[in-house]
Amino acid sequence: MSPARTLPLDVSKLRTEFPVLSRAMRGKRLAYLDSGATSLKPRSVLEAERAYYEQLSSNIHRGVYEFSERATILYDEARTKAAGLINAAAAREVIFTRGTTESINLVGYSWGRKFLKPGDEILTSEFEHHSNIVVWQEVAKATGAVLRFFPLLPHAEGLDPEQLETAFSERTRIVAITGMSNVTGYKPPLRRIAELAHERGAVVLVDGAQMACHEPVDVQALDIDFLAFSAHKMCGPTGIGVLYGRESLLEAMDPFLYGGDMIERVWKDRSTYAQLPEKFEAGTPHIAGAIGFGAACDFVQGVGLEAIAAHERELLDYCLARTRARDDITVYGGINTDDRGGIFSFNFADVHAHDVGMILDSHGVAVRAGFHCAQPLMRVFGVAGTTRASFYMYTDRSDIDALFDGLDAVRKIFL
Amino acid sequence: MSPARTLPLDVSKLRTEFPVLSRAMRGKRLAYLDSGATSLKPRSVLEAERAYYEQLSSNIHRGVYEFSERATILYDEARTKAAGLINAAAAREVIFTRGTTESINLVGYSWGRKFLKPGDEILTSEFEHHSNIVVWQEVAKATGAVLRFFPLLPHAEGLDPEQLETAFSERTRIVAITGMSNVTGYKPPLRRIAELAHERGAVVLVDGAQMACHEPVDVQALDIDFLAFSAHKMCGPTGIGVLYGRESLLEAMDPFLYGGDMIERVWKDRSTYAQLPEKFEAGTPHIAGAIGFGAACDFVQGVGLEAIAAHERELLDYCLARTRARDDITVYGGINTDDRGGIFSFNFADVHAHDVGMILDSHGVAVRAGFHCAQPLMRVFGVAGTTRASFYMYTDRSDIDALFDGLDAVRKIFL
Amino acid sequence: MNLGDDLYKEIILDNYKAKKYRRRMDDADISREGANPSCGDDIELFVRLNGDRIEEVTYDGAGCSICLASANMLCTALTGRTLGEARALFDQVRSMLTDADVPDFPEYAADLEAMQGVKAFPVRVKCAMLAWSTLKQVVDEHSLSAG
Amino acid sequence: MNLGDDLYKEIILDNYKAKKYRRRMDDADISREGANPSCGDDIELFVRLNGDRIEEVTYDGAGCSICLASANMLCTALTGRTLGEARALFDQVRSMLTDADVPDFPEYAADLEAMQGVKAFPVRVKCAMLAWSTLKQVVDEHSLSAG
Ligand SMILES: Cc1ncc(COP(=O)(O)O)c(C=O)c1O
Ligand SMILES: Cc1ncc(COP(=O)(O)O)c(C=O)c1O
Repeated sequence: MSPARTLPLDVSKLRTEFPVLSRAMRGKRLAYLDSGATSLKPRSVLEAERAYYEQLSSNIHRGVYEFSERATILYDEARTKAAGLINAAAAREVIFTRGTTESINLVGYSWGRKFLKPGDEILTSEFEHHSNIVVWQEVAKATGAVLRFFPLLPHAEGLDPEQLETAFSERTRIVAITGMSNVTGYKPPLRRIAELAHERGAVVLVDGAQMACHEPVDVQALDIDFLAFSAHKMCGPTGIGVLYGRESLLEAMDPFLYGGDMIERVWKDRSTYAQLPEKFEAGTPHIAGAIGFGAACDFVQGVGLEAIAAHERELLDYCLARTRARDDITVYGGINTDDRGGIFSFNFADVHAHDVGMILDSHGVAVRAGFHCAQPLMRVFGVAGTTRASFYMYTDRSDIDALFDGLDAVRKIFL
Repeated sequence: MSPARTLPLDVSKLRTEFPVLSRAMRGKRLAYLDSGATSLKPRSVLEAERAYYEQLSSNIHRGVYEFSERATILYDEARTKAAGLINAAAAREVIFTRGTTESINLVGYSWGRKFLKPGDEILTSEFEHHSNIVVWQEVAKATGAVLRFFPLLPHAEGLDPEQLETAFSERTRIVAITGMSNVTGYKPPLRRIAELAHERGAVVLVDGAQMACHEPVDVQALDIDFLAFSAHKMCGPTGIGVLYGRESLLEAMDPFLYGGDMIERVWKDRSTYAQLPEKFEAGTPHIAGAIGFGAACDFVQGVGLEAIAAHERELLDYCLARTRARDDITVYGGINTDDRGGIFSFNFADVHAHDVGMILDSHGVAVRAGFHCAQPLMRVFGVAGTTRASFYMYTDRSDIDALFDGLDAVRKIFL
Repeated sequence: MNLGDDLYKEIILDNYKAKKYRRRMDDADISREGANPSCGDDIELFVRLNGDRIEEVTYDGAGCSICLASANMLCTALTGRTLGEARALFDQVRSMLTDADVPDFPEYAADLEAMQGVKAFPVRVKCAMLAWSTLKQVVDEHSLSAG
Repeated sequence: MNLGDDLYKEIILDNYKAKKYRRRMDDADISREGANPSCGDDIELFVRLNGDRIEEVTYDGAGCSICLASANMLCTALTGRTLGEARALFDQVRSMLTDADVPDFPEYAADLEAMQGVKAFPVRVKCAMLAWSTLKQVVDEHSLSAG
């Protein structure tokens, strides 16, 4: 596809930052091609979490002693870093959650169930991960709203641009759309979707699980209303993620979880609630996770998001180029990589994805096999599952070469 | 109070397991008396989390490669350990959440909003942490159910045993009660409450945030229906906790968060849901946290829960004994420590708790000052807040002595 | 060859590729679907009985090689066997895939030994068990309704 | 003496213990509650105006020494001052508690310098600011309704 160009990342240097990459799997060099499921973690993130546990280990908020104060400052700084990462207008627009899934559920409960009326429309797509579809099915059930889908291009290479606008109706109240498909890496035209939505008074929620920290994201430039993402997919710890929300919307919503830290005053029979962002953060948060997440924001920005995106595209182009010569591989997603991130989904002849995955495993290659939490998209493709290789900043050509060597082994066994 | 008896814990050896305890605060030996807010973490828990990140770093479920399989096994083992810790009948009765607050909210949304009808009664107490009261205020608002409170003994030394039974009515559907007050350490008679509740067909939810891992807890012996607790208060990581639920109840409830991993099949317009425990665990869980939590279960059980409880009671008795001679300290909670855990709440003359806390801080003593997420109880006491010292296995007499030395400094400054 | 490749023994691949029993049955007495939603295996088992004896058993559906090879082995072994024998074989397969020991299979089911390598891959055990669990449900239900 | 004890200087303790301005005012032109719900500080400010001039200002409520001392200093400094002076002093107090420099307070407000140590304790800054933020709201509202 693209001519060999110098990679802007010093990948081999970067790789030394990730402890797992020095390990062997099944006795082979590890080719970690499952970053779409979760990314590996750089040392600096693990150090940040460890420093909190070993040096402070205190709860935040209302602590009157030094260690609690310092933990509070680190926690607040993490929020500021997350806000900076996506260019939120204010740190209080960043709510810490467990991850993308909880973030979307929060909007489902606190915005969806409050504001949607019978006959209102939720516009989504078959590219969605289950988190961004099942939530809305349930909101629809609870409110009487209706789920609508953007029409797709043939072979699900993308949303049909010709039918983007007609997918909206005057009853469209929210668009719940992925920023990047976790199956094909397809990236919908978010800016245009937000424009169409806002012209009609609808809000836009973007599932950014695959997008955040694989490319620069600017919520103000995109003009989107909600963005959900998970730290664990962007070099951060497990158990923490973000819901970005436009301040006016977050203000209008009801709280989601109730309890300590999100209240202002509590009587026996009633309570008043705190300001943003505390309003949406009941209970002791994942303090270590937030601090590690802050370190992850620093790390990915230090590496450079433009460079990461270019690197992944380069790898995808390389994959597609290696595939083109063969007739035993079916690739999902368009071959134009302008609107695709670093995800390569395929099937190998008629061999089941689990068999492919398992043989790759025995060659040290870690891929995901199955329906990738995207059963509706599998139905569009007419398959039970695919094998998926997904990339990140530390992925290199040897990983891809190992994948294709592994596929040769599959061929030998099955064909 | 109690005669000096040999402590069954080797506290000074135990203390070496907790990295933070080797640090100074404000240039003084750290006297960490804020375990009620969050406990310190032993090395083994940090190692378990680190090992996951450095050696596996993979997502669980459906991974067809070695590292993912091994992470899955560790995650499942953590659930089994948690189930063992509280003697749950089956591991699938253990749901991983972010912590106590999310656990209680889960019951509020999935049980409360589904099953409560107008006029039904929720029985709770003024001892509750905001998490176990605000949730029920909102459930009451949403369903038309009514919040009732157990009558208290004078000075809020406990629930009034004479009025325990009459607090129930034929409309009582759920009792939401703390296992141990985070303000006074008071422990309600859970076994008896469960008996009274079950006679009337009501279910019992226990907020175990302060109880779990400060004493042995057996959900089957207590015969309670739900138990909520947080790992971070019992030597475990932040961002992870448990909802234990009786299987039949969990089965009858609707899911709470929707998304990946909690589904069985997803179509564009509808879905079916997974079995327990996955039904309640949407999205990528806090894998590292669960694994660290498993290590925490091992750690506290290794130390011995009986011994921890006896140790904390010894410390509380020592505090109360040191207080008895003075007229400048007002203590909250009964002086009989049979039904109290290791929490010592007080006010020092008319000095504001924040001033007390801040002067203690400057002497290396970490306490909590304020209303402790328990405003209704503060109203019962007629105070704006208290200063709270709370203990754990690693707390020793020097910590208590440092507290009282610090109070002498408060006296010098303010009186 | 290594651990993973090794699992794909001739016997498994032969059973996977064999289509002898892979078809729907119109005159089945009992048919039952079984699925591992988490990995997408999805099969249907068809059984024709003569009293207590399995006259014919076939399967259809989609799944990985382990799942389909296991289903094929099931049909090969149990055609003409009694429900009691089916139940006993289910127990043996399960214990092979979850316990330490490889059971002493009856001669008509000797191929099943080839499946023992699956035990080393916990996520695949469900695949190997699917046809068997489905059969177990058929047998249990039949005994209930018959009994 | 160390950092923490040090904060509790004579001036702060004197202002905390002084009750001169700690009372409700029945004929106030404006009164306003201010609270830090997260730490329980809860005060009410009472202001009597004469045109643009603060004739009298008092406070009541509950709070820590920092909060109440700060309220008392406010009353001491602003009695007889104009709303413009009040606004200017608010800016100076805020910058002392959040920025690096200690401002050059007018002589009538020189005591306020004693508060600069609070900056080292982020959680207490809110306590020191409470009376001042409440006053700022009073002033802003008055200008709005007056103007
Ligand atoms: C009695 C009690 N309940 C609930 C909670 C809330 O726990 P978490 O903040 O971990 O959700 C706490 C801790 O603050 C507590 O002490
Ligand atoms: C596109 C997309 N959305 C949502 C999710 C869910 O993220 P999490 O599991 O971290 O909640 C994922 C990850 O699996 C994803 O790829």
